Amino acid sequence: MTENQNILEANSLTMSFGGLTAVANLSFCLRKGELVGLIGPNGAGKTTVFNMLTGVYAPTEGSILLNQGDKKQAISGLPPYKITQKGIARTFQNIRLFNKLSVLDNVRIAFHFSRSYSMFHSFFLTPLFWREEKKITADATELLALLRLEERKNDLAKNLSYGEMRRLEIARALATHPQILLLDEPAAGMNPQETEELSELINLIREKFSLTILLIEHDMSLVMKLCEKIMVLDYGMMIASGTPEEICHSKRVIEAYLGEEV
Amino acid sequence: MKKKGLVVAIVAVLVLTVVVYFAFFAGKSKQANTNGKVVKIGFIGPLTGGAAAYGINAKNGAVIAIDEINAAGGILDGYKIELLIQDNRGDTSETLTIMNKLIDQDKVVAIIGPVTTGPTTVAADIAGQKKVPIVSPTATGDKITSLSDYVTRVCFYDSYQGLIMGKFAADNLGKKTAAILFDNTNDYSMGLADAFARTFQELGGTVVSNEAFSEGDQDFNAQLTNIAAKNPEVVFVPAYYSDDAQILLQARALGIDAIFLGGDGWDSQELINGAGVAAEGCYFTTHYSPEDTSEKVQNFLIKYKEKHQSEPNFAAPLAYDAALLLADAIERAGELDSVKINNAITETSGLSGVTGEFSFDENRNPIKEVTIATVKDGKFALVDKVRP
Amino acid sequence: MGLFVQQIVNGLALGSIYALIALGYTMVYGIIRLINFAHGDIYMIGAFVGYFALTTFNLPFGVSLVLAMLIPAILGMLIERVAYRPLRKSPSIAVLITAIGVSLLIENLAILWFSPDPRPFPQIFPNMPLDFFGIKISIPQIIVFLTSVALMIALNFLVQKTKIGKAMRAVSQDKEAASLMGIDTDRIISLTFAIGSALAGAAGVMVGVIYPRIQPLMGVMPGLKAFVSAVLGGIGSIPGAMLGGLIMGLTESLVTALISSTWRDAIAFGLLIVILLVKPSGILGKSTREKV
Amino acid sequence: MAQQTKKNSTYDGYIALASALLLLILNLILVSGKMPAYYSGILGFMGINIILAVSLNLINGIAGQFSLGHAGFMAIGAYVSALISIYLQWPFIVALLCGGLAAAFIGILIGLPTLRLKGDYLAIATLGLGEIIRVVILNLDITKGARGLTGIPRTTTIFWVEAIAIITVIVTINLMRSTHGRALLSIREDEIAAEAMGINTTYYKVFAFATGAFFAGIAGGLFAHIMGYIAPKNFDFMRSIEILVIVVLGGLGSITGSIVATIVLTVLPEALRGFAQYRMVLYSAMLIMMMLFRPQGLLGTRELKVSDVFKFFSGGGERDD
Repeated sequence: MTENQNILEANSLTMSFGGLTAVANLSFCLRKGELVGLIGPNGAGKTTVFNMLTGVYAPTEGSILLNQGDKKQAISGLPPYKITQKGIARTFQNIRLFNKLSVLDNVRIAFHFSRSYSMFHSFFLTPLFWREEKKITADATELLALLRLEERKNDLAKNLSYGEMRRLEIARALATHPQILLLDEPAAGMNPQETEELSELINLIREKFSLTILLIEHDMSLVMKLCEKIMVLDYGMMIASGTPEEICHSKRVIEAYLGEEV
Repeated sequence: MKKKGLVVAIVAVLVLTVVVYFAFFAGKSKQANTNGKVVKIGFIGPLTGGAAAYGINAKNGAVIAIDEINAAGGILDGYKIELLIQDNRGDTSETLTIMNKLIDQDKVVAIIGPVTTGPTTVAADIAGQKKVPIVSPTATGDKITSLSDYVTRVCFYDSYQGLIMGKFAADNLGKKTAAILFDNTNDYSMGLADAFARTFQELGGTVVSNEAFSEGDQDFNAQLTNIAAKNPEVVFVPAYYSDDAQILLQARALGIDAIFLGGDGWDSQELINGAGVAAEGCYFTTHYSPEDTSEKVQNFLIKYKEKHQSEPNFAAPLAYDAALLLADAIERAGELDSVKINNAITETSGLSGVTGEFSFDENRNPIKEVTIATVKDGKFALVDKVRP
Repeated sequence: MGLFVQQIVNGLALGSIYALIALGYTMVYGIIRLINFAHGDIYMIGAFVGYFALTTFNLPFGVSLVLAMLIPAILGMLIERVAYRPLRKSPSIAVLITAIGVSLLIENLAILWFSPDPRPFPQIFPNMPLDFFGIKISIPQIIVFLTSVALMIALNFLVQKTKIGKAMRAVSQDKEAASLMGIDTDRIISLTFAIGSALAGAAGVMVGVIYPRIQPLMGVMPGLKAFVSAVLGGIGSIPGAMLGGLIMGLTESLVTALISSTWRDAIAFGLLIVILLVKPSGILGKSTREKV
Repeated sequence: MAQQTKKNSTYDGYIALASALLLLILNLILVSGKMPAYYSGILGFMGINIILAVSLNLINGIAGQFSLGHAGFMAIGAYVSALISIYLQWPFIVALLCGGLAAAFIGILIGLPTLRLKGDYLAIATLGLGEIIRVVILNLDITKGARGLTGIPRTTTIFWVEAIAIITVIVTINLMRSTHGRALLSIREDEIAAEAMGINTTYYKVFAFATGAFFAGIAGGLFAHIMGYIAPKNFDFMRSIEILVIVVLGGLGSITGSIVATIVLTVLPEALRGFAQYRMVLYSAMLIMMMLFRPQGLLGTRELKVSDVFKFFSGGGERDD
């Protein structure tokens, strides 16, 4: 396996809702270990791309291929939970935590398929149940420690601060053992200090779990600093892609953002 | 805020508990006031819920009888009857609980009720098990008295009435085609409809249309339109009076001029109040006729109106008779022993009540005359009294 | 063929009553997302108000109808103020249980006050059929149908053309935005209850006219059916409620006539489930997509 | 470690609860022979209501699927087990299980399409399904329609009811603590996020529906064999509402809440018996008051633990949800 292998290929993805085309004929590849930024003005179709990649929407046209080892498999049209099980995890732009459950439980839920046991064991509390539950709790606690949430593990998710919620979403996504992590505006609503910490955190988890990360973000400084490659979307079409420097100097990108106060 | 809510909730529960205890002790002290010589009889019927109209009438009828008996010095040399009234909402599981309560807790010697067939089915089983007789005023389901030896009723059973009406339609009225419109969520209605159809066909008639409706229906136009298309000579509607009034009105509005026939469910002043001229000329079987000039009937009607400011429906005189029957049986049994009382009930013969003279067949169904009534000039009129 | 048309006529008369009750459901659901279980009982109260106005007080029909709309309207506002408004921020299921409680309370109080005996509703219009080319339509059926249609047209005018109607639509779209625009949302919700309840009250009188029997539990089944009608037509949509009510009435009438009344409820609910599965937003409702 | 002891005490609470219930049942077995039928009858209905409430709570409170058709499943269990007892004379427990399985089967059959719906729409659809089941029973010959089914052996004893109620409670509580229970909870909290965590939400929704239906079916079987007579009227829409009221009053998602509410709501009408016609008025007024002052139910989403009882008696019983 080489470092530069494509882990994900999206081929001419199109998504239309009724008459409205949110994403048109979009193709791109993610290489293993890459950290790619997906930017574009509001309503450009960025979150729609995430929703197609994670199975929330089935693309109207086009295909998504996931490379695992040697085999390529089409994942477009699969239900979200299957895609998650195949190794793509995500966070949500408008935070979607399990509000009335504890922080720890939020993470434990995400171990659902990777560390599962049959119904029988949960009905009768067999030794296997206790063993597995102990492991799940230990692993979850470890992840929480990594994301500096350990002290809050018994609090309800809805009582967390904004930054903590964003981190918990990341912890939860990591617990599904992803190869590809999709982060939807992880820095939204954060102050510069928090954003700084977040960028360190992203680098840390990327190293630790050898992740491929696709990131939607409006904070340009974060994107420029973090990403090796940037894709720019406007009106559902890719208008540019390349290194941060190339993007900065792309005429089309500047045009697209003109008038937009970012 | 949350704590306040919890406190309020707890206080509410506590207050209720206190209320309950109060009710409990109030009940106890009332017993103490009657100086020992008391016979307890239970009453079970729907005082709330959909069948409440019958339950409340039955309760009122039974109370009138008990008051009369007590005013006349009670039974068994000075024993007063205490009627313990329980609401079963027409529900079978409530009935089970109440049967247990009346028999185990309150130690009643006999029970009047339940009023409707479903609950009586459940009560019959327990009555047999615990050997405490029940006398149902109005449960007409064919099978209920065969469920246990401790169930008696003072009304006719379903197929008996259907049979009489079928005969009346074919023989007395000389009709050849009939339509049936019945409530198929109600066993009473189904029983009458079956028996009517069987008898009418045996006697050479044809049932040209068999339509059903469900409890609580308001609109019978669809069924009546179908019936109108078949143009029958008579329409048999074994249902309760409020449905019947509706059906009559809607039938006349659709231009159906057939003769309408029914069962004891028709017997209420409300039928005429509701249907008006549409009710003219219909026939139905019933237990007694309010037009009956006998002292017993008129006396009952006067008392009922005096006490309740309303006209009784058929459940009231039947419950009255059920109470009379029980009092008579206890008197004859000579002691407060449920088994002996039950024997005395079955041996009853010639006891005269508001709804006729009572004797019982081997299944503890009453052998008494069936009244056939009609509506003439806005009033009920007696047509015939039929003996089986 | 004549028989079939006759059944359609019957269905339309029944359907117009369902439609009147369904309107109240749909308006209340549209504005605060509450299945107001007590709505069927308000309809019952309307019938009783009409009854007492016509019999005890000997008032003319028009006045009785107005009273039978006015008193339920006040009752509807009162219920909203006392039982639902304090729960505006509670989970919807708690409000639903409260609504069930209110429904049971009204029913049982009515049994206590009015006695459970069914009462015959006075016959105001001659109970005779008019013959239209072999199709028999009774005078009460015509009165009910015309009154219902008139009330629905009036309601549509109110909602589409007046300022209050605009405010109501705004509140049902987005309560917070509406209150930012200076709309007193509580007042509008209260008003919605009043209008919905008034229509239910009118339906109660209509039922008295066409099926002249009233009793305290008369609202339970029609209430349920009317709600199904509202969902069928697209909940929150006023033309939807009318359409749903008429479809419901027609279906019931035709099923009873052609199959059997015993399967009627099953088929009515079956129809509902099919609609929900095929087009969850109802026939005339707008579908909304959850934002991810 | 402080955290560790806290966790342990929670578990202790559950274990203590379970053993308290077990003790109760032992007592019941001991006294059931002597107990007046009035009390054992009420306890029987209470047990059946506990099974119904806990199983509905699994669907409504834990998986967050708003179902209003529970009486329908109860009816299937009641009729299937009663018919087996009458015509095949299989052992009681087998008849019960068949009733439960039949209910679960129908639950899966109708759950698969309808569980695509959400919230109030699902509630109305399940209400409709419950009514359809009732109408079908009303129209079948084998069920004897409106006449009702008589001659069911009255095999249900207080022992069976309480034993099955306790099994239901323990199995449900165990399930809630496992990964499968958390999967159900996550669906209640946010279905889209649950899918994103790799949870097959359709599977779990149908699972909750089927399990709830299974226990409701068993409860129906117990009911049929306690009454000896069942009719479609026993399983109408008001019955579903009654169960829902218990669940909401106890607190959606709280198993112990369901138990407490069942006890209150079984004893309350019994206690109000003396008020005859005023009884239902008082009951409904109470219901409204409860919801106004405590809309999240008696216990909210939390469970009552033995330690709470001690805390209550030592004066510090108040805590937040």
